[in-house]
Amino acid sequence: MSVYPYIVAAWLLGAGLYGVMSSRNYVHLIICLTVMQASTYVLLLSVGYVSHGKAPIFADIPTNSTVVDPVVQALSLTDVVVEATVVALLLALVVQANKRFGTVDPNAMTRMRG
Amino acid sequence: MNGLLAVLLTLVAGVGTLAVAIREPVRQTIAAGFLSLLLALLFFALQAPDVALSEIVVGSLAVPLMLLLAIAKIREQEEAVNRQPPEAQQEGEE
Amino acid sequence: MTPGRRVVAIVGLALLVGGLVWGVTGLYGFGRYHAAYGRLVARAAVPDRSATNSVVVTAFDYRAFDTLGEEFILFVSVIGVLVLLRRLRGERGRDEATAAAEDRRASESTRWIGLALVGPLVVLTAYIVVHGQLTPGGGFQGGVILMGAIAFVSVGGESMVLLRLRRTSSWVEMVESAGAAGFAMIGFGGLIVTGVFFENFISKGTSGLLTGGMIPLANVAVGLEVGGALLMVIAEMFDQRLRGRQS
Amino acid sequence: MSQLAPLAVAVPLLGAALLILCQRLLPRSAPELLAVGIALATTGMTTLLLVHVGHGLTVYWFGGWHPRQGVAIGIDFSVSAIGVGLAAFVSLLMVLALIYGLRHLDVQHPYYHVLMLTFMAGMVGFCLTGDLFNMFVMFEVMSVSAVALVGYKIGEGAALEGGLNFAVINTIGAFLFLLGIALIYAHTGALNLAQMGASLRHGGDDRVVVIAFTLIVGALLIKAAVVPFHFWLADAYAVALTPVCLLLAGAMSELGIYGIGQVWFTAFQGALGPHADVVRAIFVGAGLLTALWGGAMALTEDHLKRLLAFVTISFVGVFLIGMGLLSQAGVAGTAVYVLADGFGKALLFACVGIVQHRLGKVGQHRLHGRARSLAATGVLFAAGGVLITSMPPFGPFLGKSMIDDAAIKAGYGFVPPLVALASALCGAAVLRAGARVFCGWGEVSRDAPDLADEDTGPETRGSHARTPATMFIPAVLLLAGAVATGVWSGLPGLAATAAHRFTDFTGYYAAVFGTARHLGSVGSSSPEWFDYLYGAAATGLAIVLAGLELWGERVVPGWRPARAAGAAAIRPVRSLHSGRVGDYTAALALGIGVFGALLAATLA
Repeated sequence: MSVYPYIVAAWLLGAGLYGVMSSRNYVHLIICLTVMQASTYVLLLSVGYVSHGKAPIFADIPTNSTVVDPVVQALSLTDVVVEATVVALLLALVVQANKRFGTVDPNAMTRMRG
Repeated sequence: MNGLLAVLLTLVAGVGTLAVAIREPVRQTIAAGFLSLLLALLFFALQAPDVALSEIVVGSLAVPLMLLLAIAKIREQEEAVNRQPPEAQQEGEE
Repeated sequence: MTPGRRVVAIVGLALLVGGLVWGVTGLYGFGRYHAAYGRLVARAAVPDRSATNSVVVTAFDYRAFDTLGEEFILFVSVIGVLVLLRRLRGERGRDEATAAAEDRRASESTRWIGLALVGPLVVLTAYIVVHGQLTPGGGFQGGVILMGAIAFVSVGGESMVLLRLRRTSSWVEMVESAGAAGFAMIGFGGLIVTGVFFENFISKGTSGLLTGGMIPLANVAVGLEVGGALLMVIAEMFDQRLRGRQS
Repeated sequence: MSQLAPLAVAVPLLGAALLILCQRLLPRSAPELLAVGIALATTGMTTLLLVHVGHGLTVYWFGGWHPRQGVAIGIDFSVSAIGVGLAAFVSLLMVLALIYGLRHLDVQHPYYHVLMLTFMAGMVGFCLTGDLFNMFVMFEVMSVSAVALVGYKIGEGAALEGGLNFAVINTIGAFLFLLGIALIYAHTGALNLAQMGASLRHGGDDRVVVIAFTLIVGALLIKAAVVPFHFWLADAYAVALTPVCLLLAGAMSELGIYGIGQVWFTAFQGALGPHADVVRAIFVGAGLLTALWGGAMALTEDHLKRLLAFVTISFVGVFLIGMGLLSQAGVAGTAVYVLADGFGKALLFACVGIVQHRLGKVGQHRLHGRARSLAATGVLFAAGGVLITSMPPFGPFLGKSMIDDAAIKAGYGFVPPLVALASALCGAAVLRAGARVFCGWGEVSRDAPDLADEDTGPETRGSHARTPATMFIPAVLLLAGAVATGVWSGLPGLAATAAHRFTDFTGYYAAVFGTARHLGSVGSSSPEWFDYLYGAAATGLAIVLAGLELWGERVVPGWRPARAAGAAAIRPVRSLHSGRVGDYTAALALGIGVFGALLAATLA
């Protein structure tokens, strides 16, 4: 039970990856990527968790209290920004591809093959 | 690990799977927004309020907004395509 | 998918996820965290910077250079979206008459509701941004909320605000790039004043709003950058939606 | 002097933001001139740093956050000669690419230049940083810029597809990188590479370490485009603007290889050192597969840019062999080879860009004999083709012979002939293409054109009647660079010393955590007689193969069925390049999974 959060992270990665592999719609594929990204948040924050720890914000708690890891939280903040940028860029490409090909099916976009 | 965390983690895994399993873009966007909300709750429970706030605003606000606008655009395009034959449509064989 | 490809997909997925599960089960149990780096940072933030939010101190001071990179990831992605959605020759733009008609369609009441919401949201944003070093929040969250405020007003008031915004997008672009440049300038400020890039060169204070030295300044820069960036992306997407309509 | 380290990244970033901020105030031609100026300044800064670093290691702590009690609290740049040398090479290529791109379409507004500057800043930062998470951030700055640059020609369907495949696969790579960082941070409590390495030295070979290594190296292998993670590269490099191709092919793939060396020698060497044999075998095996796969694909490719993309993949395989030998000699050879070969590949792309500028096409069958008037470009192209076969005594030969010697020393005697074969395949593909396009020799290519050529138009504005100097001179300079790396006799010794520093963890740790230690210079071996033999054989084989391809059917009885059999054998491999992102993702998962399983098996 003590590794349950890590398993959830692995599960989210697998689910998202499965979605990307089998996707027939680029919008769906992008959402699958955000599910994979959720896996990175869950893993980062759960490895930094301390049982009965408080948030590492010392506005209301004494400075010697047990707190969870602030570093992984700072890393996760960067990760959230990456999520927004990935979605924005991919959507821009998909909207253009749809204009061009009249479809958002990745399997129909195979001008380069072989 | 306490019960609240276990429940939230299970919910996140479940809704995450759902967001992959749903194939209809608009409903999927709603599922993804809901996933972000659950993630934010999980982050609060994991004592990460900063990340939780960011996740709420990005995951349930900015990203769904972008997705919905793009979906609307794609739908319009598809309607236009259905009305007139497209100039460069690719075949999706196999 | 052909059967062969499906086998590759399933075997690959099983190996990757299986390997990950095998790996994480070797990790310490949940809640037994003991990283030296994180502990040091959590202990040092308050004495070092008189600021109480050690996450923000980590992001904007100890690891400010990461955040510089992060701001530029966002900045570049906006430039990328502008490049990828740019109008090619021959693609018809939306004329002013249609735009005016769209504007008029926005009903008076939704407009007022929108405006009524903007005020409090801007105040909330400002609060979140400037208290970043003390309580949860900061430039990043504040910036997104500001974006959300403007975007939701526009959803309520049909396309009104976003269209205005699109027409004045060079302003948003300037705000956004000013945020990115500003954050980099804070790094240069450290270099010029103390001789070390990103050295916190402003008085750290003792308590209250003006603590953390450069951190509140950095929060404002990030707020401008993030709010401007997301607004640009949404406005650009919105513009795309309108562009197709009359063709 | 060490102040230059942060400036080499911060100046291009600030410049990029200011170009947007002041776009209304600047005259129209200002962005391109400013961009060239900033790239030149970065080249100058990194070169000065390279000279300053010498045999040592310059460490720069951002914000003045020096470590406390052996724990790194801030982010450091740990500038080694290998890293900053690569950074200097990247920024030099950027200068040439920006000059080369002055005539390209649609690049008059500042966005293109902003993207190029941030692209360069990301690459330079990646080369200099000593912090694992900062490596990830720089990796993303570089990827996000590159995605926008690859998809830049939004009017062409293939560019959008290439951009999408690139973006999806590299985003998955980024997630794997991040998961690896989370695991290794949990295990070692550090993000600083030196601190991580010290912790792992005592920590042993836990399975967490194995999986973290798999994920991080897997992400870098995706970036480097090693088989089976290479599919996106062929799609992306074939469609990018030519000046962007110069950088992608000349530098970006190599950064993935550099990253693998960096994380191995600083962080993971201590823990996984006892299993180095297994790691080495995996890298050498994957490298050989990549080298031969890329060569075979190049030989059956019609589209010139895609052909060069496969050549790039083939050489990434050789780089991986060199770095994957995990030895000082291997790193030294790889450094020289990356430098020389980077010039060579950029030169080839530059020549194709000139052909595209003049004739508006990039398919061999369409260009057959049409470039006869471009004699000077043809000579440059042929020179590039000969260079990449590693003909003695030029730069690529020097690098390859160093890698070969290192491989033989490590007990991989079968590597040199196979690498020579791969170089011959690539060289033959390039020479054959050159003969067809510039001389009209042989018959019109019958390889199925697999990238629809109809929407590949000219990328440049202005008159297409002559080759502008801004395109031709960079190409000449690239050739000069490739030749010079071979002629400069001091280079192998410098590379050997730099590689000694790069592979020495004790010295690295000491430099990062206070006490700098002076490392003496190391001698390097000069090429042996058999190296000349391999080099000459590869060049000869390339010329023979190209000749057979052009005239074999008429001259050599039995060539036609032999070639048909070869084409049939390669067809299943070609069909794997389906253009479908789902297939690519499946191959990616399988590749990472097998890599992890092989590593894990050695622990059990």
